[in-house]
Amino acid sequence: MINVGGVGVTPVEENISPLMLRNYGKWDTHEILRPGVIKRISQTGDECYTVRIAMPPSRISVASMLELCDLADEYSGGYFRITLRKAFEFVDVNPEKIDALIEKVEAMGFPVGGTRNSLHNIMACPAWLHCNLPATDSPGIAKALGDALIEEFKNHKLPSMLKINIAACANIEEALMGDIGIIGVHRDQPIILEDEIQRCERPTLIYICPTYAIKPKGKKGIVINPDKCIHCGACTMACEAILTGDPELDGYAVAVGGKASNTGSGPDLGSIVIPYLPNNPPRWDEAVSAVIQIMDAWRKDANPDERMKEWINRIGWDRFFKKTAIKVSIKDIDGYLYGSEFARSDLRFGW
Amino acid sequence: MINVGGVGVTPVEENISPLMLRNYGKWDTHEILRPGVIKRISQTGDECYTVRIAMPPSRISVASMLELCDLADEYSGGYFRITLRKAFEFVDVNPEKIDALIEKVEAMGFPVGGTRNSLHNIMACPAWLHCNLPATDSPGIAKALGDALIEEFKNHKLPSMLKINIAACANIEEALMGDIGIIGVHRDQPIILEDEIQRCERPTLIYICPTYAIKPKGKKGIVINPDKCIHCGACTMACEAILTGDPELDGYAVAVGGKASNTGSGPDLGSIVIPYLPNNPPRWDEAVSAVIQIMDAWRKDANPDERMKEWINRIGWDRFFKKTAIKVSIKDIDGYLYGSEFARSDLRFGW
Amino acid sequence: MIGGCSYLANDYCHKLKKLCEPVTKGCVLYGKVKLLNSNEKDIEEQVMSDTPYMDELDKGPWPSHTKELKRTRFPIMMYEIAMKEKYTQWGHGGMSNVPGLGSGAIARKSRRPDIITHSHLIRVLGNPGNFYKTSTFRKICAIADKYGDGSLHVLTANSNIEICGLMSDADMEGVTLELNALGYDVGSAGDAIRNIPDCMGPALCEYALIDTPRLKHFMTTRYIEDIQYPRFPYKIKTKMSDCPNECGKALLHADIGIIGVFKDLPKVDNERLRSWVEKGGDINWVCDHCPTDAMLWDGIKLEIDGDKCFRCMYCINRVPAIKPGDDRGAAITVGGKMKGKFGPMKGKVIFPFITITPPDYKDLVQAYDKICDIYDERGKKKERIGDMMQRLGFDNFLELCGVEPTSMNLASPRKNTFYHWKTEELGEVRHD
Amino acid sequence: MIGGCSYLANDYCHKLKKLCEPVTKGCVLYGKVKLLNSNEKDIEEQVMSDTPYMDELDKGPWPSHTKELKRTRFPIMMYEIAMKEKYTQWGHGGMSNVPGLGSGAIARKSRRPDIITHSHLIRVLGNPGNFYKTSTFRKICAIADKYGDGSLHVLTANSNIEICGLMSDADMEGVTLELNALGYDVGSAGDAIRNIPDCMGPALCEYALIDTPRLKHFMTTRYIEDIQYPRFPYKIKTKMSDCPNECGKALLHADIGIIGVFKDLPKVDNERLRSWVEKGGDINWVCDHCPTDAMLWDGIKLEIDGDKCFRCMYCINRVPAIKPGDDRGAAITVGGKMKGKFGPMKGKVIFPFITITPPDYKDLVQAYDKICDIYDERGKKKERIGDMMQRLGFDNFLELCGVEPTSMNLASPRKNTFYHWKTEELGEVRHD
Ligand code: SRM
Ligand code: SRM
Ligand code: SRM
Ligand code: SRM
Ligand code: SF4
Ligand code: SF4
Ligand code: SF4
Ligand code: SF4
Ligand code: SF4
Ligand code: SF4
Ligand code: SF4
Ligand code: SF4
Repeated sequence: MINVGGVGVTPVEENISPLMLRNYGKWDTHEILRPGVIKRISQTGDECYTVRIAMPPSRISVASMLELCDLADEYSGGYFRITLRKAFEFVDVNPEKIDALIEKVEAMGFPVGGTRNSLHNIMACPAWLHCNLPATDSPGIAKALGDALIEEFKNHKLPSMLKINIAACANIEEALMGDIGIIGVHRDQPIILEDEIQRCERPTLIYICPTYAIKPKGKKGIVINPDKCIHCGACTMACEAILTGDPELDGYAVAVGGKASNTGSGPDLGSIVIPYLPNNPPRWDEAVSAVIQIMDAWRKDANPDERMKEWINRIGWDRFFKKTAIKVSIKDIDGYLYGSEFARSDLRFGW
Repeated sequence: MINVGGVGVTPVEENISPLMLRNYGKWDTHEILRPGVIKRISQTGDECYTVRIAMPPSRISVASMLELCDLADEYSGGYFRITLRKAFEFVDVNPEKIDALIEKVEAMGFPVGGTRNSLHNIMACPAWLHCNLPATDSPGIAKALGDALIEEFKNHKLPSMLKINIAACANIEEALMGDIGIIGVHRDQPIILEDEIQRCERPTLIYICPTYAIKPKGKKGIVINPDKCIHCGACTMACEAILTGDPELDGYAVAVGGKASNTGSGPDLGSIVIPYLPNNPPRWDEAVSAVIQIMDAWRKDANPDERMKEWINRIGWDRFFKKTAIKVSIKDIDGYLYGSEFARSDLRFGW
Repeated sequence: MIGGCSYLANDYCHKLKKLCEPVTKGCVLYGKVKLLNSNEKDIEEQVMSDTPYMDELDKGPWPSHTKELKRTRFPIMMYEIAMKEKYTQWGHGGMSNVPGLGSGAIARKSRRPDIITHSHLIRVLGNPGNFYKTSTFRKICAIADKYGDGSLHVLTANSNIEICGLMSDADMEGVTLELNALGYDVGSAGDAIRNIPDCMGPALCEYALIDTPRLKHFMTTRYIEDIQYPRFPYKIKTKMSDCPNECGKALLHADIGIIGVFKDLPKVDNERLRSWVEKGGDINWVCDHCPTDAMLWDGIKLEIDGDKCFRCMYCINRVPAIKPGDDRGAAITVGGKMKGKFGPMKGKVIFPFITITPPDYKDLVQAYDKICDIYDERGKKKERIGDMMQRLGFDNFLELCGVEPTSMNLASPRKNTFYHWKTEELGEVRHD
Repeated sequence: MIGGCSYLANDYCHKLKKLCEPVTKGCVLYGKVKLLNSNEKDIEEQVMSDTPYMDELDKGPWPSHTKELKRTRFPIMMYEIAMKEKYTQWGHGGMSNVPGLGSGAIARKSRRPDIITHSHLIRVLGNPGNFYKTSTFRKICAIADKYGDGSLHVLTANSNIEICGLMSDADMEGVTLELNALGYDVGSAGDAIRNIPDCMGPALCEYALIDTPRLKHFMTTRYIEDIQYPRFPYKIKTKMSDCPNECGKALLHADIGIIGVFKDLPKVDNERLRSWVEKGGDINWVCDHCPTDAMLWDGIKLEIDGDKCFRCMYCINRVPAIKPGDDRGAAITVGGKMKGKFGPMKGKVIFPFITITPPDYKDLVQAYDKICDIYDERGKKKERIGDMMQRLGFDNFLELCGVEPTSMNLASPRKNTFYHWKTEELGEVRHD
């Protein structure tokens, strides 16, 4: 038995600069000098500069990481971190060399930006890069969106932060926690490979289907009731002999208004305003135009400091659909859950 | 076959005064001259005065109604109406005789008041007067509350209107639509009269029970699973051989914040803040003190024009329970419906 | 429980005689004599006429239902003992019919046949706007006194008058015939369309938008059969309010709500507003309290931002110079109710705006009939419309109503992607 | 589907040779030669090295994952064909274990064995606060290059590094041993406690309340077995944020959320505030935007009304002179997740405030273990904690956690009286 594991993680003290260690827990205030560059000032007077860059969706090469390490050695004493939105930050950057660092890293193809009221780093799951469950391709959409909205990443020109999260199937909630979210949507019936189905644990399959769409068939097989299947993919995860996804039918939904923080009207999951758009790689025009359509309506009408959720909260859903010119569809109505709290119970209409 | 019915209702024109008919649809504005007395002014300049009095809970004698008719003949040309809160209004009262009318009707035991920011007429269902389903006695509670809060009915001293609705069992929603509501609560297991149960339609019983607590027993009987029964009384309504109610266990819950109008934060059902108080006729001290406890906290802390729902909306439930000194109980949490939207999903605590 | 003596129409005296001195309605000594000890084990009560609980509630400034009952032939001991034992003395009741009709009465058995065996009541359909004149109401009182126990329920929560204490089919038939002669009618009990209450509307109110009193007359006339001959899985309560102030509380607890709304903006008479402000009207307070910050007062005139206002009625309620818009109609809401599988539910907006066009009210009738038909076809026995809608799914119910959903059917869009795709939505499907 | 050839570890070349020129990872001509026509009916593509779709995404100012892949041994045709056919070319994957451990890897089969038969990845537990230094990270890169295909996932949504393109148990064992030597570890896959991400906390942030980086180190050390040997009905994701700004999004989507909170009021340094205002700080704007109107600035000093403030962080975020209170601890939330029977669910507040007391964190550990134990005993197979809580009822779950409910467990009290009364709540029951 080889003994592996049981090691855990290295203490934070080992991975931060001496200046940061000296000022651990003493940070007092911060300024955002320019998009992507944050200056933090400690009670001791010490200052710590970070420079944030966008990262390629989902996968990066060892080669590029080593090049970034070279820059970190030269400009931030070898210290860097990865943000909770998968962006790369040089940490404790030598203040005099900030411009030089920015020039070099942008030349390598890593734009600097993504702080406060800008477009922040776009989060994308692996999808077609390495997963069998996607109904769309998160990295492709992230890249297409990034290219189209690069100026928003590099400037503080938006009413508030714009966080876009992309998940290629209903597994990850990220997309319901972004100001704008994109969620892969399967519309096909899962296909059962009849010869291999016996290898799967039938009781588990029947049990995990949230709508009891899976019924036993014969000794070892199953059948899926098309009227009950909600394409959640749980069965495909539990059994190799069930495949989901169809090139013509797959696509994605667009959600708005997810928010985790407790300011304003507090945290909540986003709401899905476009139930389905077709996949159109490599430039994903439908996704790009939908995001721009929503972003522009928000940018034009929101008050300063008003995130997507707060804007919608103030103007109400009647005005949201009117201002974004998005058509309401029967699919916006929740037929799955105890949907009554999604139906309208007041007469406060925004004609 | 005697032919009855098919008559319908008399047109409104037959039951309103000539002045009201002349000004039908032309009313322009109104003033509340004093609690209970409303002056309405028409575009034609005509004026119509109404005087509103509280009514005895649920039942009134023909004798008293005839005496009120006498007053209506003398002071409002024989015209009167009953409000949507079961209060009696003299309509198109001769303005010079208003004081005389008020003096006489109050002498008969009918206080004048219940408009705008006062305690309005208290609504009560028949309960012990004529029903088999009550878990408490709405008329008795209404009378006890009315006596205790008479000054609030006769004056405009509250931040906004105070509407109290009482239903002696979960049938009527009124209690969830009052600023303060009282709802009868059965806590006993329904009793099955074994010898008479066969007369009931078993399939209906099994079907109507919302929690499938009723199972067949033997050829014709049924059995109720105590772990599933939620005391809704549906079975007792459908079958004479099932009785609900127990003198020691019955009581009532107290709800707050029901609102039908679209102003402020719009309409919503109230929330139940006290799950159970014991029955204590004839003066119902627990009900009176609970209502006063809630009313006083509201009165002290609400802004002008702020109804119970809007007040709670502004201060939040943490502060509501603190200011009213009502103890939160496990029963406040919804174990029946898809309760997750009643659980707290933010960190905005009002310590 | 108390004595199993079942209800024996009309000859209860003989049956009771052996139990106790007659203390019930029809007897001349009613209320005058004590109940002598009888062989029912649980009637310990010796001194019958002593009603301590009721006497306590006779006192106090609020109008007293116990004082009222003592002016009638109501079997007051039923209420006295209820308070003493903290338990209703009335037995099973249920919607029942007036002879010749399918609805209109509540039959009520007593658990204390020694006091009274039963006591029925009849529901008299309330007048439009609940306006009455003494000339006709005196006649209703006379009928109530003649046939009933001399007590009335004025009004019920669904705006009916209940004539109480009827003892026999003959009583009920007599009441109905005399009421019909007066132009009044009965109904609204059982699994029927119930009486359709409305607010006072244009008869007295400046905010009225669709004239619910006249609409009540129209609807009652058109649906009188469904009001008097139950045919639905469960009752249908229809309620009306003439404006979104909702004095009729239609959306909250009606199976079908009809509420006056206006589509355009509130109308501002700036001249009148200036004089109102001069006389001390606090326009700034109102502007501050508009829920959507839609009101902009610059000292001379008030502008309402059409991009923000959602017609909540607040400024109209507070400022005489602001009136509702003229583009008026009704919103139709469905599903309000308290009980059943899904518990208390508010009504949901099905039609945000339909026209209200007397005399035929075509739009309204079409919508109303469609909802009733769907309920008739798909509602299960004893399942209210709200529970049926929840069972079918709000999306499917809208489709059945032929409604193309708009944002006004939504409180907020859904938060899960668990769609159910119908084959026709998928176009041609490629399965290799 | 495409070609049924199943996964044959390590000898795919021979198997494939007959299908096509070797274009897969281990071959020297990799990426240099065209895929000759092969007998697989559906590989119409003639010019193999031509990757039009990927080439398109190489362009543009946003960092390009396709450019990155072309710098690795990643089987780029898997992605090219996916884009061409709008369908993933990867096959079934699942949480699997690193040899000797119960967790730590994702095994991934390919649907195109002609390109590559499989490609596994290993999850490396991320550093506290996600801080790295180049000296150690270069070694991780070396390991990734030596065993994997030279591509990394930096970082996953749950703050792990994924070393990708591992082909065999030997690869995975080698990676793990070399990582362990470096002080790094693997895990966080399968039905285990997953890696516990945190925000940068006191290392860089002025708002930090409980020091999540040190807490992550403690938790990972204490629960390393549960991270590496799955034992729960389904995965447990624990996420931490050092303050209610919630950069870690713990409440929203963690099975168990640990979030720094403070109980007292924000601290105001009025002197510093005055100078901030003098330098143009817009304190009136901030006061207007406090969600509870709790801030009163009279030109000289700011007072925060303790009866209104609910610690939302807004004023602290906007005004350097306002700091979080000192009475600090953590809120514990449970039940955030996306899928399952009840669909997407936010976490619910179970413990509004527990103390965070290094070094043993007694309160936190007690609460955390209790929740895990309840889940272990009562969770069904493949049922997330959120769905279990919904199935048991939030009220029962609180009781199981030994929590005496307060208003802070409530979004709002219930709206129905459908209580379930336990016998012990009823005292002695009288049934006559
Ligand atoms: C670096 C990072 C933490 C980490 O450990 O990685 C971070 C860092 C900071 N956050 Fe954050 N937040 C980070 C992810 C988040 C997230 C999660 C996410 O975006 O997916 C949230 C929740 C977003 C949401 O509500 O859905 C988040 C909500 C906030 C807020 C609350 C904003 C609001 O709604 O009012 C603040 C306060 C503020 O902005 O004034 C904040 C404030 C800050 C400050 C200013 C704190 C400080 O003084 O250092 C930091 C710089 C902000 C900036 O980027 O402009 N941070 N912050 C994360 C950077 C992600 C990125 O690349 O952009
Ligand atoms: C890499 C990552 C996406 C990313 O963009 O970073 C990811 C990738 C996968 N997730 Fe995930 N999940 C990742 C974060 C998430 C998150 C968000 C988070 O952790 O913050 C969620 C939502 C929260 C949650 O867990 O519910 C998430 C919910 C799922 C689920 C849904 C679980 C359920 O409740 O049904 C599955 C299916 C499963 O676990 O059985 C899943 C399964 C998977 C699998 C293993 C697909 C599979 O079952 O074959 C994916 C592997 C892709 C691959 O082969 O490269 N992944 N997954 C993230 C790795 C996290 C980690 O390091 O542990
Ligand atoms: C007479 C009556 C209508 C009827 O057909 O019987 C009526 C009459 C008026 N209502 Fe009402 N409302 C009547 C029941 C209601 C109800 C139902 C109830 O109380 O059960 C409501 C819904 C209450 C709720 O929201 O839960 C109701 C919500 C309103 C509102 C909205 C108040 C608000 O929340 O902003 C207004 C507007 C206002 O008060 O300024 C209003 C305004 C008025 C006005 C001022 C309308 C007018 O100009 O004539 C009338 C006198 C108000 C007063 O009593 O001070 N009326 N009104 C009802 C009297 C009941 C009573 O005896 O007090
Ligand atoms: C008199 C009245 C109470 C009042 O204070 O005015 C009343 C009295 C009774 N209601 Fe009601 N309900 C009355 C308004 C209501 C309301 C409120 C309303 O109409 O505005 C509701 C809530 C709305 C609704 O209908 O859901 C209401 C919901 C019920 C229910 C629950 C129905 C359900 O969904 O399960 C029942 C049980 C039934 O109908 O089977 C019920 C049954 C009864 C019965 C017949 C009890 C029975 O089944 O034996 C009561 C007769 C008492 C008696 O014998 O004197 N009553 N009942 C009201 C007469 C209304 C009318 O004239 O038609
Ligand atoms: S979100 Fe879905 S498609 Fe994306 S990596 Fe996770 S499981 Fe795969
Ligand atoms: S995709 Fe989801 S709903 Fe459909 S059968 Fe599989 S598990 Fe059931
Ligand atoms: S609410 Fe209940 S107790 Fe009151 S009258 Fe209606 S059915 Fe009877
Ligand atoms: S009271 Fe209600 S829950 Fe209990 S058995 Fe009867 S119908 Fe079922
Ligand atoms: S609902 Fe509107 S129109 Fe009807 S009485 Fe009330 S305020 Fe007047
Ligand atoms: S109707 Fe309501 S929303 Fe519109 S302006 Fe008046 S107060 Fe504001
Ligand atoms: S969660 Fe709070 S403490 Fe942590 S990084 Fe964000 S703002 Fe700073
Ligand atoms: S923490 Fe939030 S609620 Fe409290 S004073 Fe500051 S902004 Fe207002």
